[in-house]
Amino acid sequence: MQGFIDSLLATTTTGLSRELAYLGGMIGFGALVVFGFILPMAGITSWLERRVWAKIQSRVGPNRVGPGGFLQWLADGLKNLLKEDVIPEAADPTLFRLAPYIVVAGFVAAFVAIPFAGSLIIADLNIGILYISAVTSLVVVGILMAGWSSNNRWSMLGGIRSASQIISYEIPAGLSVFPVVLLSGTLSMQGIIENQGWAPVDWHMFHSPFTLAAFLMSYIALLAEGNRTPFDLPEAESELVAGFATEYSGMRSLLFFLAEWGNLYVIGAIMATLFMGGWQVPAFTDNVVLLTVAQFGMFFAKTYFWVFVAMWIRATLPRVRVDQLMSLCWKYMVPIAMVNMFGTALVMVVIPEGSRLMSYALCGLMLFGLVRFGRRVNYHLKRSRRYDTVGAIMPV
Amino acid sequence: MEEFSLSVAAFYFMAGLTLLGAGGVVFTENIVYSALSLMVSFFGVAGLYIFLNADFVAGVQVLVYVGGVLVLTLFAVMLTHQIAEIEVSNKSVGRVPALLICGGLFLVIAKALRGAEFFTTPGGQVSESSTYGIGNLLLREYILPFELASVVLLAVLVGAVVLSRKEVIAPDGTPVPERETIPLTEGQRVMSSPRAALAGAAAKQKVSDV
Amino acid sequence: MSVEIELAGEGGGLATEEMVLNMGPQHPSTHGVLRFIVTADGEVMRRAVPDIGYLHRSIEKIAEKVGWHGFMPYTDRVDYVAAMTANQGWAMCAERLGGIEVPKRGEYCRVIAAELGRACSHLLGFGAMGMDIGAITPFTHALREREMINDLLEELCGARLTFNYLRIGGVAWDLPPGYEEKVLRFLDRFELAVDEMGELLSDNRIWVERLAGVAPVPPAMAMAYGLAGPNLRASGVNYDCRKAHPYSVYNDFEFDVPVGTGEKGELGDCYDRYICRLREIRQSSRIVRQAIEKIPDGPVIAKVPRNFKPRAGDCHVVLESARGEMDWYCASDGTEYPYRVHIKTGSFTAMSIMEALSPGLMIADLVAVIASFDIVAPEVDR
Amino acid sequence: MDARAIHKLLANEFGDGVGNFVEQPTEPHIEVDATAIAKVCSYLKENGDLNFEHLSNLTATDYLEENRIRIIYHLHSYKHARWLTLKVAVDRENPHVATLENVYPVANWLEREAYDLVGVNFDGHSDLRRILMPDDWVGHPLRKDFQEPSHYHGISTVRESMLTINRN
Repeated sequence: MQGFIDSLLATTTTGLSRELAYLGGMIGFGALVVFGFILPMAGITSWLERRVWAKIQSRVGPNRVGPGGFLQWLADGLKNLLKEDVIPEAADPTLFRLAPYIVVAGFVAAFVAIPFAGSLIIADLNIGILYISAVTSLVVVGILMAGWSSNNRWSMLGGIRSASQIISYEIPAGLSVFPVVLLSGTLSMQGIIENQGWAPVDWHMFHSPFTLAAFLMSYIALLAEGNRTPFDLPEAESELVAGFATEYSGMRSLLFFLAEWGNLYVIGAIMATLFMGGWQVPAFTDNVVLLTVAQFGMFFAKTYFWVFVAMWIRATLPRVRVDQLMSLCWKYMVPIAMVNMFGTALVMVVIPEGSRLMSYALCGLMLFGLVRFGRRVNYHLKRSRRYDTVGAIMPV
Repeated sequence: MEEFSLSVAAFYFMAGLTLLGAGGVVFTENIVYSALSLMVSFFGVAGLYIFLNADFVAGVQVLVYVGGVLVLTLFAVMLTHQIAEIEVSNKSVGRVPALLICGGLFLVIAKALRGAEFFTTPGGQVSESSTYGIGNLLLREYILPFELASVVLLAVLVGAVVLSRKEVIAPDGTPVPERETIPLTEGQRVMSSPRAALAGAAAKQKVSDV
Repeated sequence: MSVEIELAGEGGGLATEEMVLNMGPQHPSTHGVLRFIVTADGEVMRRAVPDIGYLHRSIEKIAEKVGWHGFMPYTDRVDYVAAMTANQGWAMCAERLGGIEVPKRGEYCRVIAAELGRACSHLLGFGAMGMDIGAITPFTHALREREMINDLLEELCGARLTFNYLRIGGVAWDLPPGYEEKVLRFLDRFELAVDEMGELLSDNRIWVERLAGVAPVPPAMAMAYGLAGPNLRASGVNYDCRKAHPYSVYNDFEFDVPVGTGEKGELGDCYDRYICRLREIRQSSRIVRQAIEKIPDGPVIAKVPRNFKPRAGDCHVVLESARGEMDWYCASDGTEYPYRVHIKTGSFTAMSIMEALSPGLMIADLVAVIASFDIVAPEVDR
Repeated sequence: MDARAIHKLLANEFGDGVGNFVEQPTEPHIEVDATAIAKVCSYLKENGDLNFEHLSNLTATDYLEENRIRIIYHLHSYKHARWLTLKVAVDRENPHVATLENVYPVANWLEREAYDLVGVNFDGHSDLRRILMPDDWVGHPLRKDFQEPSHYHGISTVRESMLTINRN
C-alpha cells in the first residue's frame, strides 16, 4: 500500500509538505480501512455468529433488520453508541476509559500485516507474523487494565484469568508458528504464502505429519488466545458474570466484543496464511484486478471457514476449568509443539525437497476424515429429521 | 542542524515517549500506573529500534517486554496485598539515596558516552531484514553462549517449579500433591482426594444392601 | 457485609490473602436469587456460605389465611418449575385429613400431569446445567421440548407454568378429547430427542472432565444431609418415594429408578447427579405411556364441599417431586383454614449441604455443583 | 415393627424421657421429652433394627390455646421404608429443646428455620441465626399471636388494594 500512496503523491512537491501529505494519506487510508472494512467486518461476524448459533440451536436468530437480519450488527452498534456510558464510582476512571481502546488498538494493529491478496496488504513487514503476535499482546494489557480498574472482584478474577491464559498459550502458539517459519525461511506473511501453492498438497499443513500437528496446535492455541469457547474463561458469563467486562456498558462494552469478533477474523487469517496457502489461486488470468479479486475471495473464504469453525465449537462445547486449561497448555500442547518444531526440522534435513508422496498421503487422510465426518453428520441429520416428523404436535 | 522531516519528528516523538514513560514509572505513586507507564516506555524503545533498522528486535521487544514481562509484572502487582482496593499508592521513600545512586550512575554513563567513539554507517543505506543476520550470528558464531543461556533458562524454569510447589503434609504424615487435598474438617468433603474415593467405595458397599 | 481477612502464614509459608466474593443474589448462574459468600484463595474456594431468604414469600403463613381450597394456587409458587407435584402435595394433605377418596381417573390424570411436569423440570435443569458449564446449545434444545410439554399442559389446564390443575378430591378438568393420542405422539418424538440431547453432552470429554469426580457426596453423607430425589439416588441410595411408599396410583406402573454408580468418576459426583436426572426423564415418559394406556373411565373429582372442613389433627404427606422428596406437614383445627402448613423441599436440603461440599472446589466448580443439584430458589425459600 | 412397638422399645430404653403413644388416624406419633430428644433420635438412628437414618422433616407448630409449641420430627428409614413421627411439646414462653444437629446434619437448617419462623430455641445449635427472614426482623411470623409490623425500614408492609386505588 505504501507504493500505492507513493504513486498518488508523485505529483506533489517534495520536502515537508510532501511528507505531511504522506502522513495524511496514511492516516486517511488507515481510517478508511478501519471504519470501512475492519469494524463492519467485526460487526458482520457478530451477525454471522448469531445466525450460526441459531441454526445449530434450532431457532431463527436475528431476522428483523435488513434481509435475514443482516444489518442487525449496525442496529446493535448504534444502540450501544447511544446508551449511557456508566462508569462506576469506585472505579479508576482513567484506566477504565482507556482499557477498551487499548484492546481495540491491539487487534486493529494486527490487520496491518494481514495479506488479503497478492497486492492487498497494508504493509508487508518482514517480521510479519512476529509483529502480529507482538501487537496482539496489547489486548492482554487492555484486559488486565479493564479488570483491575473496574474495582470489582469478578472483573479482577477475569483479568487475572485472561492474563495467565494468554501468556501461557502464547508459547504453544508461537512454537507452532516455528515449523512454518522453518519451511518458508521468512517471517513475512507474503513470503510465507508465496512459499505455498494453491493446491492443498502444496500447503504447509500437508508438508509432514509434524506440520499437520502444528496446524491443529496452532488453532487450539489461537482459540485460547482469542478467549473463545472452550477457553472463554475470562468472560465466563456463568461463573464470573462477564469477567473483565462486567462493569462496562454501552459503547465501551461494545468495543470489547468488537475486539473479540475481530480477533476471530485475525485467527482465521493466521490459519489461512500460515498453513493453508493464503490467497493462492490458480493463475487463470493475466488481469491483475480480476486476479486480486479472486485472491481476496479465496483468502476471505479460507478465513471465514475458520471463523465458522470457531463459532461451531462455541455452540457445541462446554467450558474447561482453569486448572484443566493450564494443564492442557503446559502438559500437552507445549511438548507437542516442541516435538513438531524439531520434527519439521528433521524432515527438512532428511528430505530437503519435501516429499510429494507424504503430502498426498496426508491430504488423502484428511479427505478420508472429512468424508467420515460428513457421513456421520448426515446420519444424525437423518435421525433428527425422523423425530421432527414423527411427533410434531400442533400448538394449542 | 538536520532538515526537519517526518522521520525526525517521529524520532523525537518516540524518544519523548520513552522518557515520558520512564518518568511515569518513577514518579507515579500508584503502582499499577507505574507498570502501565512502563508499557509506554517499552513501546517508545521499540520505536527507536525501528529507527535503527532493527525491526526484528523491535518485534521481540514488544512481544517479550509488553506481552511477557509487563503482563507478568502487572499480574504480580495485582496479586499483592489489598490490590483489590483501587487507592493503592507506593509511597515515595528514600528519595535522597535514590538521587545519589541515580546521579552517580548518570555521571558514569555520561562520562562513558563522552569518551566513546561512535561508528556510523553511511546514511541512506537500508539493509534487508535483520532477522537473517541475527539468526546467523546466534546459531553460527555465538552458538555456545546461546546454548549456555538456554541451559541457564532451563535451570531457572526447574527452580521456579520447585519453589512454587509447596509440599502438603496430610494428617497421617505422608506428603500429598497440592491440588488434591485440603485438610478435612468435620463434615467437609473435598474433590478428588484419594481418601474420598475410598470412603465413597466403602459407602457404596454399605448401601448396596439397603 | 464485613470482610474478614485471614492471613494464613503458619509453617513459614507466604502469607496469602483470601478474597471474599459475593456471588449472587444477582448472579447469572445461581438459578434465581441465591447468594453465596465465597471465601476464595485465588480460584480455589475455602468456603462458600449460602445465604437464602431472598425469595421468601412466607407461603406457609399465607396458607393459614386463605383456606383449604384457596391455597391451591399458592402451592404452584412453592416450586414453579415443577408446580404439578406441589399441587399434588397439598391436595394429598387435604384429602388425608378430610378422608376423601380420589376417583381412579382423577389419580391417573394427576400422574400424567405430574410426570409431564417432572420431565419439564428435569429438561430445564439439564439445559441450565449445560448453560452453567458453558455449553449454550443444550439449553435451547431442552427448552424446545419443554415448550411442547408446556403446550400439552396448557391444553390440559390452561396454564404453562403455575398450573393450578389439581383440586382437593381430584383434578379440575378431565383430559380434553384426543389428548391421549397427542401425548403419545409427542412422546414418540420426545424420547428420541432426549436421547439426542444426552448424546450431545454425556460423553463429551470436556463435560465429563468438568463433572466427574467433582464434589462427590458419599451415600452416608447424602442421607445425613437429607438429600432427596435424583441427588440422593445419584449417591447410590436406591430410594424413590414412588416405589418405597407408593402414593396415588404409582403401584400400577412399571418403571426403573436410575441410581448413580460413579460411572465416570466417583460415586455421587456431579456427573452422577446429571445422568440420573437425564435418565429419569425417560422413566417419566414411560410412566406417562402406561398411564395413558391404563386410564379408566369415570369421574375425575370426588364430591368435596365448597366449605371444606377436615377433622382436627395433623398429617404428614411425602411425595416425589422433581427435586426430590417433598414433605408436607399440615395441621388442622377443624375450621375452614389450615392451622399450620410446613413444606420441606429437596432444594432446601441440597442448599444446606453446599457449605460442607465447597472447601477445595474451584469457583467454576461451585457453579457446576449448584447446577447439578438443580437448586431452584423459590423452593428453597418458599 | 410398627410405631407402637417402637414406642414400647423406646419406653423401655429411656423411661421418663419418652411419653405417650398417641394413636391418631392420620398421624400416630410418640411424645418425647425436650431433653431426651437428641438421645432418642441417636438411638433410633444407630439401632440396627430401626435404622432411622434420615430426618425427613422438622417443624414447629404454635398452639396458642394450650400455651405450647410442639416440635414435630419425621424420621424415615431407607432400609426398612418406614416412617416415625416424634413430637416434643415445650413451653410457649420459653421454648427450649436440644438440637439434633449432631445426629442429623440436616437438622442444622431445619432448626434454624423453626427458630426463625416459630421462635424455638435449640440448645447446643452451632449457628442459631435467622435463615429466611432478615437478620433485624422482630418477632417470629408463624407464631399465632404475631403482629405484622406496619413498616419495615420505612417501607409500608401493607398496600392499598388496586381496586380502591383505581376507583378513586
